[in-house]
Amino acid sequence: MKKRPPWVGPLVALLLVYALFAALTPDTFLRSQNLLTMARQTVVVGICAVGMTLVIATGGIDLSTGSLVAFTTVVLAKLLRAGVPALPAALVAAAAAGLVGALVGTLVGRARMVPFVVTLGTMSALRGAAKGLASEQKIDADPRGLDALLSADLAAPGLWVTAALAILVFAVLLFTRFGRHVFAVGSNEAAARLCGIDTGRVKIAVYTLSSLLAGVAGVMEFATLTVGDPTDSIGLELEVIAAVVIGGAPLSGGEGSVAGSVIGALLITVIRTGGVHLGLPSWVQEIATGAIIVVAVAVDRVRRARGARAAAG
Amino acid sequence: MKKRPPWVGPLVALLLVYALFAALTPDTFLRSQNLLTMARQTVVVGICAVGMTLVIATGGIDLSTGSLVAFTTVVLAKLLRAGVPALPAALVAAAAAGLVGALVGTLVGRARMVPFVVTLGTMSALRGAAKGLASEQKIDADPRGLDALLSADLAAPGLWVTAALAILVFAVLLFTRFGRHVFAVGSNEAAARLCGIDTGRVKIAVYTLSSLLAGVAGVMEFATLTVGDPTDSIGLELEVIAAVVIGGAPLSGGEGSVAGSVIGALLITVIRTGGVHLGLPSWVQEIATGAIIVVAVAVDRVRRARGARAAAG
Amino acid sequence: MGGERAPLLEVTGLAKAFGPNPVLRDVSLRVAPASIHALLGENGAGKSTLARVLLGMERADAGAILLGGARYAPASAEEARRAGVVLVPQERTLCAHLTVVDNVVLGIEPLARARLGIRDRSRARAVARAAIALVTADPGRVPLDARAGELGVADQQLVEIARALAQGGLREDGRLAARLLVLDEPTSSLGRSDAVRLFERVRALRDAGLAVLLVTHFLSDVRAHADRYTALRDGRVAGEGDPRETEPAQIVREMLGRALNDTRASADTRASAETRAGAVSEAARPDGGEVVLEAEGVSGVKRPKRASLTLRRGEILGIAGLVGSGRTELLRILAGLDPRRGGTVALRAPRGIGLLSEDRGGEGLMLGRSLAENVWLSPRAPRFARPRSLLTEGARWIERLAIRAGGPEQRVGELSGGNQQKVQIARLLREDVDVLLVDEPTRGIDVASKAQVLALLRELARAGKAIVLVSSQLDELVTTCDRIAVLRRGTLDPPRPASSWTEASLLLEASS
Amino acid sequence: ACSKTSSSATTSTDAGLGATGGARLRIAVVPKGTTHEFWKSVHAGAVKASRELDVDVVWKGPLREDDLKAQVDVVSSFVAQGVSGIVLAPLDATALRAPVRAAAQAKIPVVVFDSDLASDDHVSFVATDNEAAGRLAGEHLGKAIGENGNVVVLRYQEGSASTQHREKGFLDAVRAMPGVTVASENQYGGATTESAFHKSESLLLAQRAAEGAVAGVFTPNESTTFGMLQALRKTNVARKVKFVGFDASEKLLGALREGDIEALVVQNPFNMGYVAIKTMVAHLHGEKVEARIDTGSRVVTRQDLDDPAVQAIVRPDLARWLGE
Ligand SMILES: Nc1ncnc2c1ncn2[C@@H]1O[C@H](COP(=O)(O)OP(=O)(O)OP(=O)(O)O)[C@@H](O)[C@H]1O
Ligand SMILES: Nc1ncnc2c1ncn2[C@@H]1O[C@H](COP(=O)(O)OP(=O)(O)OP(=O)(O)O)[C@@H](O)[C@H]1O
Ligand SMILES: [Mg+2]
Ligand SMILES: [Mg+2]
Repeated sequence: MKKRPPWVGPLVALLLVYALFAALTPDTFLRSQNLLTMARQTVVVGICAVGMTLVIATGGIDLSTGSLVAFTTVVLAKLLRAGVPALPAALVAAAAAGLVGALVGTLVGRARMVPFVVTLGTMSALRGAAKGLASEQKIDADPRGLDALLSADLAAPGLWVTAALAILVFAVLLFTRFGRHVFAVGSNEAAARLCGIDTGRVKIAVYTLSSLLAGVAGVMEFATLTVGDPTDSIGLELEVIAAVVIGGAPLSGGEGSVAGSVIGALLITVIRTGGVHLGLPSWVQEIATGAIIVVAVAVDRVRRARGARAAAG
Repeated sequence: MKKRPPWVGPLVALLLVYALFAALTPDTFLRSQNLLTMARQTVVVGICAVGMTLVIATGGIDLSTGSLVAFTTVVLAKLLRAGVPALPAALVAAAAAGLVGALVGTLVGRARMVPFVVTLGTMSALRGAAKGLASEQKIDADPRGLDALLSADLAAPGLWVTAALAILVFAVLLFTRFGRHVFAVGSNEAAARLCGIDTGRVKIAVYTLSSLLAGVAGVMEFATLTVGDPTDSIGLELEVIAAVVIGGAPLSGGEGSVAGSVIGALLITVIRTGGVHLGLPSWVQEIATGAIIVVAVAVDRVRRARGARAAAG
Repeated sequence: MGGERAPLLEVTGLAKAFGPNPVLRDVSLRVAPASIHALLGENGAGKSTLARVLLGMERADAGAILLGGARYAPASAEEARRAGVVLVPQERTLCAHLTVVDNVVLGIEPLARARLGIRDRSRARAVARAAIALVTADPGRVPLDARAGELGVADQQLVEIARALAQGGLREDGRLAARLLVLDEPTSSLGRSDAVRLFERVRALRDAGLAVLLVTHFLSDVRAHADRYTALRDGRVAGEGDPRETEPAQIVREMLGRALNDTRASADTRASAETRAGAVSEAARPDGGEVVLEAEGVSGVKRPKRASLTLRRGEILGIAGLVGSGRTELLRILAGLDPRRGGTVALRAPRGIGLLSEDRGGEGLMLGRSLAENVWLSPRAPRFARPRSLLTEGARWIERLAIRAGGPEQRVGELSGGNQQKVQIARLLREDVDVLLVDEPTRGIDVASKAQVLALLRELARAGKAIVLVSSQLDELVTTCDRIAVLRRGTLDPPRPASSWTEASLLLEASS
Repeated sequence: ACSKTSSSATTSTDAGLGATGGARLRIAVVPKGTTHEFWKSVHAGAVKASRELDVDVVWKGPLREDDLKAQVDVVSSFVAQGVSGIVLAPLDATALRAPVRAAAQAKIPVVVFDSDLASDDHVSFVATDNEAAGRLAGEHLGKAIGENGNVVVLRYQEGSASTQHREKGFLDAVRAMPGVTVASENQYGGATTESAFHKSESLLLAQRAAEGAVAGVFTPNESTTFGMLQALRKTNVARKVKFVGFDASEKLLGALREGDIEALVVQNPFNMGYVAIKTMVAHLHGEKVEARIDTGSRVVTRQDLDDPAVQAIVRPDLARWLGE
């Protein structure tokens, strides 16, 4: 009984929505420039969604993503202003984010606290820390070439880094023991523990990894903004979680696919960009976005249910 | 095997935090005026948290609360401008919110869609609808006495409405068959269905009720601001969910108490107000808020774990 | 006698398939009123599926059902209940967060003020107490105000049966308003005395006019209590008759399509003198294998109170005890899963220790993941795992344990109860640990598989593993173990050779 | 081929519909937000200019007034679409640099308005001098409280440059008065009215405004002003505390008339929108434009509220231009 991968549904939705906008505004929407722009606009949500896939696969959730991205841009800007060269500064900033993730993971994995609460607290605390660190201002810093990360062409290294990270995590989930353990923890934590898996360690690793990815996303965000902005990315976490859920992962854990999450992130970007190209008022776009999210997932549900029955028949 | 109610932990946390701020700024924090202000500031989150308790008890989640509140303020302002008297206008506005809830409930309960996705879509769509309805502006309307709902004294009807609603829902959960079914659905939906419970109907009722409560909260919000503001209450849902989770309800469903949620809402207000009274910079307040949320829940966890062991021994 | 009367339930030509796999092909069945009708068959034969169709939880693809002569095609459990059909499902379905009382009266809550929907708590309590009193000799054992999730598996099973009785319209005089009670392996996790009590009740209900469809793997129970049986094989009816007039070997042949070649495997049909002798002679292997596990004065949070044991390579140590005596908790402490209050545990096993859980849905398996993944799951697995190799491994175990599954990719949650149990066993075997703690390993598996699993355990012991076996099937302990110790209210007596025990003496010792 | 669904009010193309590329100019205006009255006026001014000059104006801002990333995305999308020119009110002085540079590289000129951009790539900067406006507020409040007593500032939001300039101008002005003490200046009202209201309420209590410990209050934008106004009323200290706010909306003007607000500093957003489009079109027609154009600000009190010059600023005829 070969199963269709979970990301097929979202992919179909993505293609349909894309085709819709392409048909409505062919002269602007189909430009290669627009494709590139959409790709660049998906980078931050996409990278975060890859990390969030891990978290949600363990049955957790991370509400601190937006704050973490903002925090990273501030740390990075501070480092650049202090004269640290671009690459080490970016690495240190991402590592700082990873460190926060390790702390969150320890609270979730060892102290067995609820991820929602821990990351809700972290969300607020990190936002405050970012503002404090930035003296409540945007921090202007010479990007020292980091802005080329997301240059406006296909050679933009940021795009390739994103793709590489997604493929890496995809492979880790699919081909390594750790990947199996991630799903095991989310599917039935008691069973995982019974099998001798150190579920706490798995969670620490997952939150560290996903925060590290949020850190990388923060570097990308800085590459776009070229300032460290403590008020950046408010609400980003919901968008990221939406991407993962649209990509087919249930919040109850035990499932999820990197491919699906990336497709979910792309779908959100396409809807948003398409709205701009159509010249729809913002409020119409918001209504459309909401409707499309619900319909996309509903269609996927129906399709899957029918698939199960058809496969059954 | 009598168990301590789940809201004892949050209550202790609330009292501790309250005592802390009272000790630090006795001359302003302890005034009755401040108590009243804090009570008024808790009204909106509190009413929403009462409804969210139902939703979370069924294992669901509602991300549309903030948008729904904003939507209600807009509808109410429009009605008032159209010359509808205060009471009918308020009732119709709340009922409109309830109607949205019935729709959400139908998608969740009948079409068996994931609450996170449905309400995420609703959140966006309702925000757009509110903006469209309000022509992307704040709608100024003569409150026609609605502003007295949250007047600055103990007689403020809004406070008593809130208390009455909380007690009502508390009683419904505790004493009625419907209340049992809510917890049964959240605890084990298959079991509930096996026992002949129409789980879909329970969910429809729960989302309708909670959205109706969000509608009432929207009326209160209008009473405070006296404008219909489509950009109002962004992110309110997270605060509401936080209140419920701090109040002892796990997001996995099957548990939750109205008392705990209200205490959770109060805790958030106290932390926030206390920070201002201390004159802490905003960013320090945010860090403190995050830390206190984590610590409050952590302490409760440790206490409960110890309690469980003691009860077992 | 039963066959002559108009049947209460008449199933004709029922078919049901999941995906490409037909589960029920052409099932016809008549259940007479006021009778106990046993439904038998191998794991995965389709028994539970049939039960679920009767309850409206699955829709049949073809066929017709008549209940009391009228067409019957329920769309939900609620509809079935209104027609007078109730079910005790095979897998546990309780609301873990609700109290025992709330679980028993779920969906039929007595109301004090009907119009306001306000519950009548004292009446609910009375209903629950009465229902539980019907199913256990020791009703005090199940605290009415405890949350269902805190109960042991056996007590949960009792609550579930009580719930079905209550929902079937239990009346003051102990009679049921329901017409058909479907019991899917009700005794698989019950101790002997509870099972006896349950069957007493079921017979009384039968005599009061209720029809009972009983799914079970215990042929002895079928012979002792059932009026008729139907054997399913591969979704078809393979035989039926009066169990008292049919040879057990004949029934087994109908179920399996072949004879059971290993006689010891009919452990269930009460160990005969010869098989006992066989087991003992097998156990008479060179004694004094190296000690791998030594526990001294172990106590847990609640149970056990005091347990000491020494386990050597090459032996199977049986632990007998009544339900609630703390056997499961002892195993969990030995495995390091539960906190130890006192005592010492010394493990000298380079390859470690593994536990087979009695609660396969709760903590034994990842129901949402594939069979292959479940079998493969281990911290000692190789660091890299190609999906292909996982599947090969899964396929190997499907063959080795004759697991009935669509393939290694199938979700474990879609397997029949007995096949899930086999997946759990496969996982433990694959891990290849030195010390195996097995808790109720034969729960819910069919006669042939039971024989196979017990034979496997003996084989493993011969190969140098050390095994602790907990089972509520005393005959299993007597035929399989080398030594048996009895756990009584949390205190473990020193073990004695299995040859010095009989089922009767074990039962006497455990309940003394 | 372009089946444009031109819909109502605020967004989308104004003036002649269905222009597909070609000769007609299509100018994108990107405000910081869309809901505040302020941006409505800017929009109206822009529409007025577009009608006079016969060009299309596409109006689109980020969904929230503090969403920097969204604004960057909007600008990038316009660049990708290839509009004739972009008129932008950057949410940040540096963050919008990259998209503006991308626009310049794509030969799309950019006029910056309202808040400055640290860049050489834009054609002109059309705005109020915020620091001067803040000073105006400070001087007026100082006079109103007799240059004596405690003053409270509720800031708008961390990292918002234009309001920070106003706050700075205000603080510079009042700190120069020896009798005035700044009692609190480290609290932020946040992006929405209700967060500003809650903050204001607590702040007034904490500073004991009810006992007369606060002489004056300043808020640097519309949402904080409105939130503070409601809080002053609710705590019964309106009028007792002299309150100088910023920006104008119907509610604020009403409160000014009633006396709950001492004075409002208003910019001329209508003019800003008008001048910005004019400047852009002039540039597109190859004319030379000024690098910095001030659109002015002034203090409005109850006395000069009915002055036609003031009315033209605070109540531009939105209906006429936005078709509401
Ligand atoms: N939801 C499902 N999807 C796919 N296959 C299923 C599903 N439910 C049951 N099956 C398959 O149907 C077959 C019959 O299952 P069923 O549970 O009826 O067996 P059973 O006779 O009760 O066995 P056991 O004695 O082990 O309980 C099994 O092979 C099982 O894998
Ligand atoms: N989490 C818990 N909280 C409270 N009581 C518990 C809990 N787990 C088990 N118990 C109780 O502890 C006692 C011992 O349970 P245990 O499961 O070890 O018994 P057992 O001998 O293995 O019997 P069983 O056949 O039920 O498995 C039982 O009375 C059970 O109800
Ligand atoms: Mg079965
Ligand atoms: Mg047990």
